[in-house]
Amino acid sequence: MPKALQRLFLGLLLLLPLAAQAADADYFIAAKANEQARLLQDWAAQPDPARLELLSSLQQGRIAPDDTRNLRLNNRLRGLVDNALASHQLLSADAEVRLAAAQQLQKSAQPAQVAFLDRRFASEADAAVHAALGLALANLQLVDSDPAVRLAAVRLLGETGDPMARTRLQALLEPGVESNAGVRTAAETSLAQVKRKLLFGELLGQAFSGLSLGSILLLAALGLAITFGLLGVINMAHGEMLMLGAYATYVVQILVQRYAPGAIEFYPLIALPVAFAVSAGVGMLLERTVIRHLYGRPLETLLATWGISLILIQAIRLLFGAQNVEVANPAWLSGGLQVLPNLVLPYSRLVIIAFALFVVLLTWLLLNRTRLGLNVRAVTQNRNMAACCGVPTGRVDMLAFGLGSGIAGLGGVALSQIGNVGPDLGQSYIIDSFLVVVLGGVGQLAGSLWAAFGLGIANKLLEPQIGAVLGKILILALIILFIQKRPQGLFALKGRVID
Amino acid sequence: MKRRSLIKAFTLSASIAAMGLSWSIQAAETIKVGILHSLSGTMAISETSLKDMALMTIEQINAKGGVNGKLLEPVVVDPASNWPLFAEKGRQLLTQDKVAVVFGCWTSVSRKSVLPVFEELNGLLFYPVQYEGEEMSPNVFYTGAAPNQQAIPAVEYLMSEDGGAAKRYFLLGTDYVYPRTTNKILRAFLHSKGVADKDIEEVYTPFGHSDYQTIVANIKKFSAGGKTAVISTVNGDSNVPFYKELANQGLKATDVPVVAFSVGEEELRGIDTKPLVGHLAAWNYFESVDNPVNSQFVADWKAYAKAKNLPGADKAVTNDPMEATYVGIHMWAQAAEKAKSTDVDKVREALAGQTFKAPSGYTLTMDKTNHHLHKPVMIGEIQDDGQFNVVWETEQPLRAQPWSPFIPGNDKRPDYAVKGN
Amino acid sequence: MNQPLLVTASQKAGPRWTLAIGAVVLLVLLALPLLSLLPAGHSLQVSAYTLTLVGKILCYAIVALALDLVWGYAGLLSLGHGLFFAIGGYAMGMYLMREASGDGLPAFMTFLSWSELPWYWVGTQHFAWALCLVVLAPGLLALVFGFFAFRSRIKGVYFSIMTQALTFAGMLLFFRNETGFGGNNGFTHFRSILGFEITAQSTRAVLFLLTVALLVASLYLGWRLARSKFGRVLTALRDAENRLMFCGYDPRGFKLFVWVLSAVLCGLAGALYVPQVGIINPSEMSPTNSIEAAVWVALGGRGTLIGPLLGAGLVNGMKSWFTVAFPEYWLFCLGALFILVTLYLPRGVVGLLKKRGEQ
Amino acid sequence: MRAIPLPPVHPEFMLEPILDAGSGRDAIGLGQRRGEGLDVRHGTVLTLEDINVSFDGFKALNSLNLYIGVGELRCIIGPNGAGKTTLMDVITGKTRPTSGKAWFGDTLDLTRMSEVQIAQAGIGRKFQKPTVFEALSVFENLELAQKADKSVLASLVARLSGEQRDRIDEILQTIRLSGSAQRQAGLLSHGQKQFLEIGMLLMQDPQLLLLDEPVAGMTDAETEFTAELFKSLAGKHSLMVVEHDMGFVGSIADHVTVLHQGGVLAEGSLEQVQADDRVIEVYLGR
Repeated sequence: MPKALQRLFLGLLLLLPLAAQAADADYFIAAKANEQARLLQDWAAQPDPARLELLSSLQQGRIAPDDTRNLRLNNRLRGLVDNALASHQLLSADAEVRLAAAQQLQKSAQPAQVAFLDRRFASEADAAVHAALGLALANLQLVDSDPAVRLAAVRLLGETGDPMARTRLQALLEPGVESNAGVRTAAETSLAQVKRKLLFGELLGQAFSGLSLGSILLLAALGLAITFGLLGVINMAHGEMLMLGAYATYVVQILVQRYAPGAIEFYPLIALPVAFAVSAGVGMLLERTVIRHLYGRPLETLLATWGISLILIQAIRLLFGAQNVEVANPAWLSGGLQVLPNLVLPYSRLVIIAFALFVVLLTWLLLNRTRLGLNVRAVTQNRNMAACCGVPTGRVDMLAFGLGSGIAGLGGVALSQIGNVGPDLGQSYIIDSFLVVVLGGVGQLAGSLWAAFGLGIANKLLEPQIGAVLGKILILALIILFIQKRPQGLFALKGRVID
Repeated sequence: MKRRSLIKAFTLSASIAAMGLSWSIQAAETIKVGILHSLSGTMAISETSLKDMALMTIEQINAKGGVNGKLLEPVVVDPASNWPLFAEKGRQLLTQDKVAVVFGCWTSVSRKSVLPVFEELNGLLFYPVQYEGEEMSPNVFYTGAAPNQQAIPAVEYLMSEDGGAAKRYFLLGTDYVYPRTTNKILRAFLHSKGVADKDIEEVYTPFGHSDYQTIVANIKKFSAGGKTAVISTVNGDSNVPFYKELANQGLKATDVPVVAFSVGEEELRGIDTKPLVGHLAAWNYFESVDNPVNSQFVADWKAYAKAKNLPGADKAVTNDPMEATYVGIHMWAQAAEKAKSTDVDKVREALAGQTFKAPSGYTLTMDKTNHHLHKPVMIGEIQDDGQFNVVWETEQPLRAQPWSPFIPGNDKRPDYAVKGN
Repeated sequence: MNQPLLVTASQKAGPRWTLAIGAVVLLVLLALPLLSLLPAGHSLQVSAYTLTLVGKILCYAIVALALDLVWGYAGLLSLGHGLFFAIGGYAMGMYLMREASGDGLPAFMTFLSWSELPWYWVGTQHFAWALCLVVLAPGLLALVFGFFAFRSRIKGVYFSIMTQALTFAGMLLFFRNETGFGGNNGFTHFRSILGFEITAQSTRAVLFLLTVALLVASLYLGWRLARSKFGRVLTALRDAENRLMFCGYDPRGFKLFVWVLSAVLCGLAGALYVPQVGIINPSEMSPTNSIEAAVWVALGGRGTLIGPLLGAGLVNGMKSWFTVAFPEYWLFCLGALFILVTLYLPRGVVGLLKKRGEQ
Repeated sequence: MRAIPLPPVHPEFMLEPILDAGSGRDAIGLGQRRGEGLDVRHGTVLTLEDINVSFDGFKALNSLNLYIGVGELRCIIGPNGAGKTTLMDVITGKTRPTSGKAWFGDTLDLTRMSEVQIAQAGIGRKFQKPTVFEALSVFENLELAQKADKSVLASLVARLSGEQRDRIDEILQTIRLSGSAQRQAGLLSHGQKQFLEIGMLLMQDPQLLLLDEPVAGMTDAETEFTAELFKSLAGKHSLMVVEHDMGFVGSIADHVTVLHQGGVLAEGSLEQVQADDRVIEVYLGR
């Protein structure tokens, strides 16, 4: 269909607002991909409130809200739908909708939309939307024929910390692009400004990823700090306790889906006690059947628990299959918080950091403020004496081991939200967990805390410089050297060595 | 060392079928075929389904009377994802069990491990997985894609208006030979299309890498410089954390599409697909392809999975390497019929130019000289049900170029199989 | 496998039949390669498959013995011996790759556009230098790691964890393609060794004989060490390091010596393993492999010389059988083995046999 | 390398310099230091001055001063937690003092020496819990303790000379274990292990012996025998014995030091010490 005809057709449609929507939809569906794209671009340049419903449906992959047929769009068309929809939403009465639309347009607006944006910019009353529209416009005005408009646009872009602004300004500064000297200097200043802001965002981002990695290490290592630090048991099956926790989450998810679909958003919260109970139960069972016989023979526990870990892995493989299982993030754990234009903090990671700290606090309270904690500490320090004082050492051992395993189960719930859930899940965490515990000082919660965050941040600082692998190796070498200086770890109690 | 053959209803007794010389003990003689896929260890996730697919195909062929009037007897061994063990088990299949042909291997390293054994003993291996090329052994038939049958068309699509007209390319891969070679070829190809080095970023992560925060931040930074596409050769388990991070940091498929070469239906089975929707994959076959051959193929497989009570049978899916296994076994059977023998040299000769109507909806041809299949290329968009929506495909099957013209020195390579390359 | 039987026999002046069995085992091992040279189809012919399988297990037996020297005698449980084994293998592999590629670069390098060999490949085309590397590379690594570890008195489980982390780091490093060792693929497709075709039966036979010789030599070495004052100091070190220190012995030197010796033995075993199985790649360094080696030793009986050999043979034999018969249950079996041995067989199979003998 | 028997030294000679043949040898030099070579011209074999040890704020030793003369037999007593074992740890180099001086003889600064160097210089220690090499035979235990070149290389090629064998036999007789020479040390009774450990100390032929509760778990007869043994050793060696058993202390000691809260509370003969009010207060409470 020739373009002129199409325009005419569109014009006619505009004259018939009532019929427009249905006709648009039919026309859109009938069109080929290329025509659909052109159509969307035209709609974006000349928005019509009547088309709003169609565009929102298109964004959902439907033709109309009540039409359940799936519409197959490709990425390019989806992008254009987003843009056209934003254009239409600028006509909304709701200032928040307009703001979101303006922000979308900052990314996606096309030169053909300048005239429309200009009109909206002039008539916009809300200050925030006005500013956002100004930026969206500025992006397009960099190529305006009027130097004064360009200068204003360049200055405005300098105020943002948007990575796209940097690219646009850089393009402007390419030799032969900008002829006006005043605009060039302004662009240079703006560019420096933008770069500074971006650097700040990047550094914050690195720090955050370090904290996030640290919190994951912490959750993985915390249970180990208890079983290894307090009981002296080298639990190589610790990783499998994490894995059990993650699988418990999976099972809970399925059960909730089947029996209480309404609560599906909160299944991770339901999974927490279940995962704790499953891991702790398995842990206590192992303690009573195997580990109990091996106290005081750490190397033997190491081998026996390795055997246990093999059995657990294979058992899970037979039960659930070798394939990874699907653990979905609920909506409140998807997406992220936009802090700066180049810094998004994913909700799942924020929640995990908070959760890790919460678990540490809980553990600390449990060990220092409860009868069980007192018993555990007593048994750790002098088993015979504790037994004489009437502390049931066997039971305490069992409970302490269960506690360590249960905490690993909690860690498993967290891990299921950011990575794979498969039979080998635990294997990838076991070495790191041991390093955290050794580095932090055995038996020291605070030590584990610092060691985990320290390792996480060090890892993330090194990764951009020398790559993930060399970074990891370098950190390992540093740990070995560090242990030269402080063989007992960061936070060891000094004291008479008992031999 | 007693092998364990999975003797199904159709095999009656153990018998030794040596090439040319065989004697029957009790009943009809069979032709032994070896299946060399890891059933334990890290690769079991992917390879177990290929073993089952091979068994199903063999069962179907036997139901139609076998090959040259003899039934096929599968000999299954487990190399346990242990590369030296592949060579050992390969040797066992060829010398102890005296199989006529072997279907197996997934990773390149496992293929490289058995290759000397097959060349030494003049065995025959069918390799069903897409790989980096740079190999053409007379003892191997490659039924998966070479780079020009997967990677290059995918990039051509990304460059097109429909694919988003990407200007910048972020090549992300797991650090092993397939991604490195593929990316090397892609870089040369991108150069030939006028993409400058500053618009190409190449990053590798170790196996099992699970923390993609830094890399996604880098992709974001890179994509601010212009319309960007990510070409992912990230392997296996690392995909989930990668896509999750991508989605959580707000990179959508409409902004930065990711096209993956190692993500198929089987991989999507264990994944929350929400964050992946809209991202792309390039293969030579998708389960969602709509044609009668494929419908039959998928239905057969689901029925087989249910009948054998395979784990996860209720969610059984087919994928590209499974189709390649299926095609490979049928091609071998046809060639053996044509040669009226299972002798390796005769079958090899008969395989050249062999055709087969494949589930992908095309009639595939085994090339006359280069031991690779002519294959169609399809680009699929991931949907939330774990299937792919085919958004683009080639008009006809492409001939494989195992020696990529984009790698210097390959122009001197012969276009036929020679030992020891 | 006959030397340790001689040892136990001489120690206990026990039954003569153990002596006889030992001699028979050695004879069989020596006969295997000769039988493999018989023409194909001969009823006594030993296939290349059997020969490489046994050869592989013998290499593992040497690793087990080496591990036992540090664990059984000196009480240092290393979970990183796979690293030394693999490094020895890589050193030999470098030579084999050079031999296969002639004057050019090894295939995997041209493939990834390396224009010249990295410095650490210099001289690897000479067999003699490769042999030196086989000894030096694992030896020096063990020396440096051991020096730091023993200096800060890392022992017990800390030592185990550190060695495990070490081999894990090694694995990550060798997986990188930039490291220049072929990444995940490692080295394969060897052609010849010292000009002899690597797939020739005679080459296989010679390699097998060399493995038997190394095993016997390591046994002899272990036997001499165990009977020297050095061996007694090691045992003392294992049981009461403080006492030993207050007796005026510096434990560091003793530990370092046996640690490096053990690493070198592993390296040699690795060097013999690679040409026989035809591939070396970083998965040999995976922590799992090293832990499995510990169970060979534990099952056989640590602190004895024959135990590790028995253990390596038993576990690998079982593995070969199980992975064919019940692939799904092999891990259960291996796991149960770990648990049962530590709970009920602290002295391993040898301990069990001895007890039987004493009754 | 047999010990050269020295004439018994009596307390009245304590302050007189003892000249010996080995004094020209550099005491801080490498190799095997011989007890005879120790420079003890001032008559004290051990000098501890103003020693402080603190563990995370807890003062285990607090400005402790202690002098032990050549050939002296000194008993250290004190309630639990008084710092007795920490004191031994400081002397043997296991614990570094936070501050203070520790000299062995006149020239060897213990705070700068490693445990091994200290042991080689001639200080032997017996642990509170008898510690012997359980997997080795009694004979081998003594053999390892014997004065000899204790380097790695030497032990690889070491062979026992007839003379060394005689010496081991001699000690075996002294500690009454001749009959059990080939028994595994782990199979000995508690008391026998105590004796074996003392025997190992004797094989080392140290200048100064530190003995932590040597008669714990011994029968009366064994205790009596030990007392005699120690008395016969005094003079030839210096001994520092930590003990709770007052009877035993009374039977051997001519000089007793009472430790309390990381410092020296009283010093003198047993009678003097027992008469001291502060000691009574510490032991019996108010």
